[in-house]
Amino acid sequence: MTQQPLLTLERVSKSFGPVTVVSDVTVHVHAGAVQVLLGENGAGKSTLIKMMAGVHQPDGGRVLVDGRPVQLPNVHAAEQLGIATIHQELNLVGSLSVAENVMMGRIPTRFGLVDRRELRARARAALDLIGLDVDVDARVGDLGIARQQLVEIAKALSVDARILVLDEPTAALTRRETENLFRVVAQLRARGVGMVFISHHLDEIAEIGDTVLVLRDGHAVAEVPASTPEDELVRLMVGRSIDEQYPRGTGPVAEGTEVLAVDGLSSAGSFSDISFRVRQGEVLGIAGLVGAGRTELLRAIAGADRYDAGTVTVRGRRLRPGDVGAAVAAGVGHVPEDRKAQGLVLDASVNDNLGYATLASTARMGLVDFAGQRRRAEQVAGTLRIRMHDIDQPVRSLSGGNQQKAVFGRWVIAGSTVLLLDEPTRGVDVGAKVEIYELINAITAGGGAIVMVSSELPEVLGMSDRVLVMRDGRIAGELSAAEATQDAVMTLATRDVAPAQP
Amino acid sequence: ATAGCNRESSADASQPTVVLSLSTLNNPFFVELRDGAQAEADAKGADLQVVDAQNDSATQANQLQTADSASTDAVIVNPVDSDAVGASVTALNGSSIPVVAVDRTVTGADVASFIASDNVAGGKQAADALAAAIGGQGQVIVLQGVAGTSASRDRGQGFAEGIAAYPGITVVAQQTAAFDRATALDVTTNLLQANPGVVGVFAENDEMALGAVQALGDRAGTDVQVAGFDGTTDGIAAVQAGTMVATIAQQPGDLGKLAVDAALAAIAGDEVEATQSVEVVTVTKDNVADFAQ
Amino acid sequence: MTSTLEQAPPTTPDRRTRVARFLADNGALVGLVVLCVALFIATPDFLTGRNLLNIGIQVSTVAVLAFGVTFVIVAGGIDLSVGSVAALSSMVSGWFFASAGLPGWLALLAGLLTGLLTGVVNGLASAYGRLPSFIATLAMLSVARGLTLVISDGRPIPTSPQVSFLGSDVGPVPVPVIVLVLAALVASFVLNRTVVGRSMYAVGGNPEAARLSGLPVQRILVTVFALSGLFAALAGLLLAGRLDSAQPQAAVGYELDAIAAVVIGGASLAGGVGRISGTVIGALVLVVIRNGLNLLNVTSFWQQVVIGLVIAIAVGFDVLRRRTRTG
Amino acid sequence: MTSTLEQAPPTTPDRRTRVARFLADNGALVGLVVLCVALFIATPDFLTGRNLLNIGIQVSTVAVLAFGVTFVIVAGGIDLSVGSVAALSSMVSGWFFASAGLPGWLALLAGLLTGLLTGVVNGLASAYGRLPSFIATLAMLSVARGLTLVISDGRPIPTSPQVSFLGSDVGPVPVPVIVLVLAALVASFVLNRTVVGRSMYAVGGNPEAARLSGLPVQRILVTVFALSGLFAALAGLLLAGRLDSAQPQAAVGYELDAIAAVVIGGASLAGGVGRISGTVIGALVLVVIRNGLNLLNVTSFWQQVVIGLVIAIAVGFDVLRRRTRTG
Ligand SMILES: Nc1ncnc2c1ncn2[C@@H]1O[C@H](COP(=O)(O)OP(=O)(O)OP(=O)(O)O)[C@@H](O)[C@H]1O
Ligand SMILES: Nc1ncnc2c1ncn2[C@@H]1O[C@H](COP(=O)(O)OP(=O)(O)OP(=O)(O)O)[C@@H](O)[C@H]1O
Ligand SMILES: O[C@@H]1[C@H](O)[C@H](O)CO[C@H]1O
Ligand SMILES: [Mg+2]
Ligand SMILES: [Mg+2]
Repeated sequence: MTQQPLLTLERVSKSFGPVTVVSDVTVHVHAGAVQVLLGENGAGKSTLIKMMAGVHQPDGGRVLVDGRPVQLPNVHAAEQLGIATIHQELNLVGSLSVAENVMMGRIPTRFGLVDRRELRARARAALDLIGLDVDVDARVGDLGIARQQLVEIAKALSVDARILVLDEPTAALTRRETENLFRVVAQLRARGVGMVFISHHLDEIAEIGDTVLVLRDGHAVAEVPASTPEDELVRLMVGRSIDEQYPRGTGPVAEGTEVLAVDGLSSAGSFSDISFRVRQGEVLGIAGLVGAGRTELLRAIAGADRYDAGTVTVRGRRLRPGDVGAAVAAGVGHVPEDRKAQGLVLDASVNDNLGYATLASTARMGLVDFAGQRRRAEQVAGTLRIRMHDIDQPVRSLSGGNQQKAVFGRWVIAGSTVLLLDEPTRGVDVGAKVEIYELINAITAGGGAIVMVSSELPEVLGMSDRVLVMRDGRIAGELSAAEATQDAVMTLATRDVAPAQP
Repeated sequence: ATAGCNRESSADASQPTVVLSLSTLNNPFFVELRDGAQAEADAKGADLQVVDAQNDSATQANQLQTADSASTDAVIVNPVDSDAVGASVTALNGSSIPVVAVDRTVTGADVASFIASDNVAGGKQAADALAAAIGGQGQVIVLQGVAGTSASRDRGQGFAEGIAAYPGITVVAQQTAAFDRATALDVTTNLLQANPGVVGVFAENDEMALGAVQALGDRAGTDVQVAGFDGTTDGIAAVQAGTMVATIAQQPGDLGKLAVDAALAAIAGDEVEATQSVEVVTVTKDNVADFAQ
Repeated sequence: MTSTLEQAPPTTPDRRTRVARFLADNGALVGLVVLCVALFIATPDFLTGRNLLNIGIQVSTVAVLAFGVTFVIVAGGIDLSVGSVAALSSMVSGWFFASAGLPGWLALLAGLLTGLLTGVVNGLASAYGRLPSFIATLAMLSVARGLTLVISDGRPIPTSPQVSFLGSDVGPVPVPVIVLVLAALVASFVLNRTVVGRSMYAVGGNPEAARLSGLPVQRILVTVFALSGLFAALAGLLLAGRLDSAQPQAAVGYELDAIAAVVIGGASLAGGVGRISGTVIGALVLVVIRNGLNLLNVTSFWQQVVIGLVIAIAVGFDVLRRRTRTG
Repeated sequence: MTSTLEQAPPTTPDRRTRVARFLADNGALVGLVVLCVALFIATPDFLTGRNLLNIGIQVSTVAVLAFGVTFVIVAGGIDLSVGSVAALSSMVSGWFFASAGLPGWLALLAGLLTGLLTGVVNGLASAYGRLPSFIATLAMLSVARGLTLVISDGRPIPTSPQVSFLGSDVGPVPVPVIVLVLAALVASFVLNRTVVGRSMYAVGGNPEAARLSGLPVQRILVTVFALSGLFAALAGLLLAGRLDSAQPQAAVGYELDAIAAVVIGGASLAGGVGRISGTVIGALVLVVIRNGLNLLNVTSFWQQVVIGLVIAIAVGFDVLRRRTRTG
């Protein structure tokens, strides 16, 4: 790669107030190549790409396009130079249609008016590219987060970009959608598009990356080929090696008592006739394709949504449908799939966010236990290695992975013994994932029970004692830890069974 | 004025400062009252400071309180509400600042003089004028002022008492139009749907009467007679044009002028009449020429 | 405001007919229909052609004001200044005609320009000055009213024949009704068919996403407030036309009516949601109640009680309908 | 309202002193101080002990009203009914004393209960009835005013000695000022120290996240509106005490002042942000301008223009300060 890079960030730095988050980093993006950025949560990856996208302006250093220094004062300026970005957080307008979201900022017009036919056609084409089959007139707010992520991807792909920046696009996707995306990436590479790719799934790096820039604490620590072994990448990234990615040790207590019982749970349009039991010490994984109804099921159990039929019982006590408070009181903790919309109060502090589930239970005579809260929050932030400079900083200013850890931490503080985890490690780096898995182990060792929905199949397989596979809102099958292999799960997940709804 | 702190007034020391606190200026009636007061103050070499309570008793209390702490020699008050203003005037009494009430009285405190027209009497006069115009027969509607204001209460009461003397007349509807022309237009239009046989309208001020005239269109002054209250410029013009049959003319300019005179006399320590009533005149086609400018 | 709580639960829009969709999008319609049927039963005077035209006239001012406010609310802001701007615009128009001697149609134009200008100022203050729109337009509410009083010295000013025409009839049809219909078509066209209109939904629904998609958020906001000012001016001229004069206290407090019409019509103060058809219905709800209560001669004290209850019930129908539909 | 756009950029609060933090959290304070200094230079009457006490009295009603509204706005809602509820509460209290012959202190209690009750109704309608709080409280604005007129038959009612005491002085200190200070302490305590107070921030910041964390969102909302009603009642009684009578038209339009005080004080109508100290400053800004303009004898028409400009500038200081600080 001796040719001139399409885009260079040359020795850029960025600080927020007194905190320097990127310091003296140089990145090159070459035509027809995928530059991977790797680093722990909060290492500065997103900050770096936001300087390419015109969201942030570097405090020091330069941005070069085709070798010429450029200013990117806003997103529009970056777009003009052919830079398209898929940001880590979803940026969609729930009240607008899929088509309008895909084409936002580039709505086709005729005689100055919105050309709806063209709008739909172009959106359709972009969706087809990544194989998303939804009505282009549907409201984006009605889609699940995985489909929203695909809409977000289609949005960037529909730009005829020379440089495409992808910040954790696969975090919310299952293997199938990821493969679709990689197919498109390969096509774009062949057409000479330069790409930047961020992911915490190390296996994906070798699959589509060319070179990897490793960041640690805002500094570039190494630039290595994407073929570098995963162990080595991990070592570069976290400064130590990780012995075991999935440290699930002992299984459930053999005759452990039943902690959670779900019987005949149905909710029209989402899932139907779901029954299962989870025992003390057990991790039950739920696998399935996007749209299989896993999220809805978990929400119903947690009391977040009402359901039409069936019962949820925790330690022999039936939970009132649609009552989160009752579920929390029974020891249930729920990590929702969309941390931004459902998990966090973004403008509140990390401390506050960690404490919401325990606000009332730790209070004395209705007064908040501030000292205790801070103590608990600092402790769990330490355990989960939440990277921040102040526990009172707004959670909005944390990196994506660290925000995810904050949602998880809330239930750790609450001492929940039945954890309903919906994509619990989305966007979390490999090191911190292990911390979360260790916590899962600790909870089960203490007699708790876990239900884990994850689109990351290795995680489901590596951490579950038993796997339920859902398809079209029904349980398509159950696999023991021994039976559960990638193939077995995929077979069940895609086998044609009668759909839940006519 | 008992503030005791500093007494250097910004104005010329020889020029007495009089605060005029009006219930509102969003109404031509009070604008004319202010103009009368201003002209008189200018003529007599007084510094007149006009404040507008925007029809809110509490705002008026605030403003009177502020006047009390400033370099004020006398206060003319046009109460938003006669009862509500009492406490503030008591405080002014305590500071020995003379107070003159204009248009509406002050209850529960001392005033050097009260200058007003009698709203209850005016209401009765309106009833007589309207009854005469419709020959003592038929259905009438009443447009009420802002609910809860003393002007609305008193005129309504006077009109009710007056109209009771005409057994041939029935009041078929009473609705508030908030002393406002646009509201009166809509309310009258609506009332006419329910009461097509109406032959007379009494509006508790001219603004509403003009709204009613607008609603009636051609029927104003022919099929339906409208009587108003205030004698504002527009009201007088409507009487002249025949669209309104009568307006009970207060003479707001005179009210303002007399109030300033009374305030200046009180400052000078002269004798002031405790109550001075300004003529309330029924203006009809017959005498409108005397009022038109 | 409590965005998620107060927003419509997501609808499932597949294969619904147009009629069903219209109904779903215009929740308060059911409330309006119930209200009308009740009034029809209660009084024969309600459903007469004449009275319906009256309602059309009476709704025109608040509806036109509310169209402008719809843009602002869709874009996630609020405009408290529309009542004052309406008054100021008609007063400026009146002044140019009566005192400056401008030809009537130029005076009318001056009125519209006044509204546009105040709107642009609101927009600049909130988009570039970063004032919350509540504050920027509250300030304008006060400033515009003050200027109206200063210009008029607190007295009504007669209007030009062109403005008075806005209050007259063409054959059997009142001009305000014609203006209302045209304004609704234009507003709805802007909101649905133009790029800037669609962008308003994006800016209100998710300003961050709008910005990251490269939409010129600030320019859109200025446009939004400018449109609001323009519609406010039109409403003010309509009102002046009906009264044959520009009143210094015209349209005091109308901002609350206008915002209420938009919200009753299904828009969310959190932004991103709202339609002109809904706003028309919202304005009708407000006007029909008042008309009906006048017809029924409910005493003025009780009227206020009833108006409040009817507003709550009308919107309640919408909430109920949505809840049963989505389970 | 355009949440992200109109919100403060996140602050970086490390190792700032308490004073600096207070300043940062109370942006409009700079505006207020500038305003006071300007008035001090412009007129000797401004900075007299007597006038400062007057300002204290004058600010009491709107500040106490605004405390209640602060809860609602922090929790992401809005309360338009506070002015009417203040009037209704004082009227009910007056009626129980004058017409029903209840002992004065019981009548006072009845007034407070009235406010609490109307607040609970607002809360139920918005939390369980799912009405947008704008609509629920707009309906209450109308209903409460109507009931006030019905009860009073449009006439003022004299108040009990206990209520009149609220308008008197204790030694040199006016009772409204004492009540104001106590109310501020209580409100601030509730908002900062209690579970329900802290929960309000969560509910306003992200109701869905609050709900999924197990917070009883609906009960919190009812509490929020109940508190707003209670503070409105207190404000109404203060007002009645100052006027020695319950007025049927008391506090008309005060809702806008109260909301403005809260927003000038730095709260966001999008919810999740706001503090009592900010609200006090916001209320002071409003009252000090009016007081100052009266002292300066600015003509009443121009006053409105100036008031609008000063509000915009006071909040503008805050915006400017935040922008320069975060670069
Ligand atoms: N607006 C901001 N204010 C203060 N700190 C910020 C802000 N934005 C980012 N940071 C901090 O900058 C650091 C880098 O964040 P960044 O989002 O770039 O991390 P990342 O490498 O993308 O992490 P992740 O893998 O979790 O997405 C984090 O510690 C974060 O808290
Ligand atoms: N093609 C489709 N179009 C519309 N709705 C669909 C489609 N496929 C599935 N659904 C519905 O979507 C819902 C699934 O919700 P959701 O997407 O949250 O499930 P999930 O298994 O958790 O997947 P995700 O990975 O997206 O969270 C079900 O109600 C299902 O009926
Ligand atoms: O006397 C005045 C005028 O009639 C005005 O129209 C309303 O308020 C009254 O007090
Ligand atoms: Mg990131
Ligand atoms: Mg899911």
